[in-house]
Amino acid sequence: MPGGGARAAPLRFAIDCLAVIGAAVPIYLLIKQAITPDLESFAWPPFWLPHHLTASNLKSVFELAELRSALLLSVIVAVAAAAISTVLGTMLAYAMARRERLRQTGMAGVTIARLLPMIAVALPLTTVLIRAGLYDSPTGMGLALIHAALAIPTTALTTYGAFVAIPAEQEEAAWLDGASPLRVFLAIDVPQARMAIAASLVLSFILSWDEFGFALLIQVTNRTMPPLLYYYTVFGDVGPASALALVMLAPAVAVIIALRPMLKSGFIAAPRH
Amino acid sequence: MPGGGARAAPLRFAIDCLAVIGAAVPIYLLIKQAITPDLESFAWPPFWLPHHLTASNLKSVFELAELRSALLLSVIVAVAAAAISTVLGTMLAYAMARRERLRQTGMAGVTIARLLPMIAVALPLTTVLIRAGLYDSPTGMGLALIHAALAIPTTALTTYGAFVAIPAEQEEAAWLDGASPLRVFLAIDVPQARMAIAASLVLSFILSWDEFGFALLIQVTNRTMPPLLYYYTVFGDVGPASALALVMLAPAVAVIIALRPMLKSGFIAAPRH
Amino acid sequence: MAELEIYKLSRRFKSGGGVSDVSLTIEPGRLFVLVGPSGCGKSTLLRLIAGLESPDSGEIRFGEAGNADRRDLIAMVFQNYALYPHMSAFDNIAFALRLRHLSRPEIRRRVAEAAELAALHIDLSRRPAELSGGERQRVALARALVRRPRVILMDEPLSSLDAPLRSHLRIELKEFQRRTGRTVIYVTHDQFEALTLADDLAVMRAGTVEQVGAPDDVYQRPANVFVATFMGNPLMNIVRCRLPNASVSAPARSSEPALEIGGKLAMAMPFGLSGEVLLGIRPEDLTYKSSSDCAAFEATFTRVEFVGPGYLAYATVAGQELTALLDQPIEPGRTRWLYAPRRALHFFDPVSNRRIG
Amino acid sequence: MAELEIYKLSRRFKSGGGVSDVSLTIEPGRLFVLVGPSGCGKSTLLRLIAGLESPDSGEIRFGEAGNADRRDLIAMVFQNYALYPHMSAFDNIAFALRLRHLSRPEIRRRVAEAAELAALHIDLSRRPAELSGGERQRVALARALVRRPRVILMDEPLSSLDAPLRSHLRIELKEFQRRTGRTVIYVTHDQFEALTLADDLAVMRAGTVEQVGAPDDVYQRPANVFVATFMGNPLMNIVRCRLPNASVSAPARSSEPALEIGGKLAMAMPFGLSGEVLLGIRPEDLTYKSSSDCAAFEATFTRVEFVGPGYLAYATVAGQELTALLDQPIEPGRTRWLYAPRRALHFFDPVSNRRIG
Repeated sequence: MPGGGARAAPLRFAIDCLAVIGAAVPIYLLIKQAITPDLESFAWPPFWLPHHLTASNLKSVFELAELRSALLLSVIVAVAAAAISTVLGTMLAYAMARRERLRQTGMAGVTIARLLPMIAVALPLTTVLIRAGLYDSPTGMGLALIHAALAIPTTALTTYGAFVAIPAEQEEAAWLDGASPLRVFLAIDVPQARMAIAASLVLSFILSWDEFGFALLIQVTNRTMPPLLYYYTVFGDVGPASALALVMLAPAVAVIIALRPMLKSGFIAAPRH
Repeated sequence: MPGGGARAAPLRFAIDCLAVIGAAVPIYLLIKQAITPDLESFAWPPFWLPHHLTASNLKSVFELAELRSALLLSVIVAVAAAAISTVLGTMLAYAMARRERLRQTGMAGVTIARLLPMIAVALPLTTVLIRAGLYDSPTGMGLALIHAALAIPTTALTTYGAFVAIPAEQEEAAWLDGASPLRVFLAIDVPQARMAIAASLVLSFILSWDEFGFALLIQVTNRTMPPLLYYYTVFGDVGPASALALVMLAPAVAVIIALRPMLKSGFIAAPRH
Repeated sequence: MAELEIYKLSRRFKSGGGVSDVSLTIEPGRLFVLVGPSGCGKSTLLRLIAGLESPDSGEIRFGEAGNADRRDLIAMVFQNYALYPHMSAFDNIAFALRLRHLSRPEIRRRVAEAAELAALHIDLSRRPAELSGGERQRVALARALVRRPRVILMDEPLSSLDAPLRSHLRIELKEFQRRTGRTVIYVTHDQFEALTLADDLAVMRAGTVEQVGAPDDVYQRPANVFVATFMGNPLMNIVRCRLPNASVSAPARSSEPALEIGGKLAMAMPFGLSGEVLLGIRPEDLTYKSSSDCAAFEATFTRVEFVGPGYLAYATVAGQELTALLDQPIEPGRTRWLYAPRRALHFFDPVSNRRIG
Repeated sequence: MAELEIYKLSRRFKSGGGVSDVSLTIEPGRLFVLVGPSGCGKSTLLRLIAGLESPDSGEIRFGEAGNADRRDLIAMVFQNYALYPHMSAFDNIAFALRLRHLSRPEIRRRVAEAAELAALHIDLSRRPAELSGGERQRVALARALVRRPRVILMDEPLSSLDAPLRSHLRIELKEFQRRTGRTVIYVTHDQFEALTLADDLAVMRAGTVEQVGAPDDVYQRPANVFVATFMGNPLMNIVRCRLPNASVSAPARSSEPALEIGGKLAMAMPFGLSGEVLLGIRPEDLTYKSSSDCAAFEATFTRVEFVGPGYLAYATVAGQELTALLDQPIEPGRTRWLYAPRRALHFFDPVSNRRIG
């Protein structure tokens, strides 16, 4: 819009700043808290620059046996949840993209799943898990299954757009070339949806990695990282908690750095073709 | 794909069943647990039909003063979070839809926000809230602000597609008709994006209503519904906890019933034009 | 023996459309064009032939090939070509051969052969997105050819291209068909494309075939009013008129009225017809010049457009509209006589809309 | 006084495109068409006139209106019309009036007046999605008219419609312009639309204006090779040939070679030119018939297409390609003489590509 360029500039700048601050401040504070003694964190007025440095927080956290087992369990749960939800979500998305009737049912299911408060559903699911012997499992498989179920709407919606964007004619051409329906799916559809499938793996991994409510309810003794972090926080150990939080940020930061060129397209958050 | 119809049928049926069971079973169990004595809930083998009925769970929950204040606080927090995040998210989405450079920055920000584990960011945010005097606020405004910030990526992505779908020519036509840029936004863009704006209100309300981790950390004495439900669950009061969970499901069920005709389009979960 | 016989084929959709009771015979080595407006069922018919749809009733018989797998007999070139975008041109062409587990050297040999026939002289390691529109068409042709099908089906392969490329690739397609000698069944909604490409063409409407024939035959002797107005641009004029009861066999002067349109039409050439008829005349067949054997119309002009090679003049003849493509301009409002030679007059029954005489 | 004077206007984009140093004068009450291939800058020029873009340099002067707000002088009809889909037809038209705080009865009166002028006779409470393509165009025209602008800009309003509707609405647009007497500046890439619609037209290429004139003038006397081949379909033939040094003033027989294309062209009509030239001939100007004042070409035919009203024949003349639109078919491989009358020959300078003679 003419004139809009000049008028929008301050707004644009403000939002830019907001975004940068929103992302950078928490991480900065985390790092600061992780490397300064506890007292400094709660000083008022706050010190925006760390006055005293300490490595004790990081050191004490990494020496904890609890951390090592929680980290391992979190990784196992998140990898399993990502794999299961991506496989099922991809299949659901493909079926939704190719069958009108199923698309409507699927979309209704996904919508309902996004609208239902998970914390309210947690209770009966916990009961079911107790019955199935998956409650507080040392391998975390109960939690992994729940996380996988939670992530299916995300993985389905993430890959759905990619399958919709593949013209039916390509599948027909492959069928006429002599391919079976399974071969068509594997040779024509999956390779073209690979970016969306990768995005859904990343998103469902982070979703499980970050999930707190079910982890707290289900993994009561065999803890994953989020409950561990919660306990440290509640006990007021800000320094070690910050160090733990930094460990939790690591995979997200790794993904962000690895996918830097793709961030601007927004493809990971909202794949569209 | 020819032949695909017959082959896909069992898969399709299986997925249909999975969706129905996934949504219906937890709700059924909740209702059952809410109206039966505690002992029955943990019986093995489980009773799939309630043997004894009781109204005591529901009655005891509604008589609790704690419930009334938690419910009120949850509603206040969720409404405030939905309003704030929808207004800011809509503005961000509009700016992203109309300015190429901002779209890239915005998408990168939204992607990073979706990838960062919130539980790890919780810690520094809590420190900031303590300093700002919004920790454990009786009006829940600290929590509302955090929920609003959490929901902005969702509200921005939900409305972004609607703004992108409005051709720039309509805005140019309105400008040539004599409208100011603000008038163009309010008279041309907002009315056309109203469904997406409504969807983003619903989604951000539910997101706040359901959010557990920050609520637990921040509202330690002035509790909202999710922490209250957590405590009941952890203390093993399955009956009252189920009754509470049913109350928490109410707004979601109300939205689902109200928007029944729109569920199949998947518009609320993933608005696309 | 015919390449393909379609016998009483029907396929109806709940949403409307489809084909009803279509019978056609397609001879080997011909470029057979199915043409009609959108929704006429031409694409459904093609998809039925391909086996991408199943008929409700009726049969498709492949002549000599008998009962081999349909997918070994035919290949298809899609609108937008439907190339596999994640594969190189070579892999696109070789896809069908790999599914058949041919040896590597054999695959290389047959891909090279197909590329040669499709006049595809590019680096085959490039992907579709890196190719021009013409190169994509040639990859699609090579992919269709590589399995050595008896029949190649083409579904509006040119419709999404811009005009100059379309005209260039149309010529290339025709030459490809001549060179390979394959039977080609080609679907289009564009009457000009149909006329210029076809050896034989079938004009379809609302699921049925209205006329089958050579292009000049269909254009010069349309079987009914629909075909007459669908084929040709600008549209053929259709005017309602009354023939006198008595018919004279000798040619008469154009001033003698022997055929009336509200009393304003003068017709030089009597004819074995009488009563009310629909008269069709193409705009380009109307001129200012009379000849010995022609019809004459007293036309009042309402509007004239310069169209480059001539002037498109809109006129009324006894309250009915008439368009003429003239080589000289005329002032709107003037009245002049227009003439059309005998061979340019088409008569149709006003009830059945079928051609008569 | 001119409605609009454009003086040395430039606007360049980083991505390429735009306009360079364009000067034009547009007279009041005329339908002025800007035509050119995509990317030629015609839309940029229109948007500059509308004020939707700002020029790098140069000026646009509105004649009598002087220095009023640009948005009060002009209105625009967009491609796809850009109607507000959430408003009724009435609200679409009334939007500009409401912004100006007119009274309700005044708004009703002016909307009714604009609807009348746009021949919009529908229930105005309906929304754009409930209207046909033609009705939408009329709503867009009424919306443009209701502010009583001096100039209406139209950006390819017909380009996204199918052929029959396009031809119908083209005629309606022309009548609308005549009826309202407004100055209209119309952008199109379609040479046929430009020829049939324009009072005056400007042919653009690569950001500059190649020729301005009346449609028949531009078509019959193209200023350069680009205009010659852009206007007209099928394309004008351009062949390189050599004129003899001596020119004879008397007409000669067609068998006397007076103009050579590799020794195969015979030219009957001497001419004040010599040396190497580019000769342009439209396919429809080539015939089998010779006349007293014509050029002759010995053509070997390679391919013939039936195109309905005639046969499009591709031939070679001394190694150069020639296309002719003939009324009789010919066998490929045969050699025949083709003739073109003097008035159908266009000569261009081989270096500058400009028209000569």
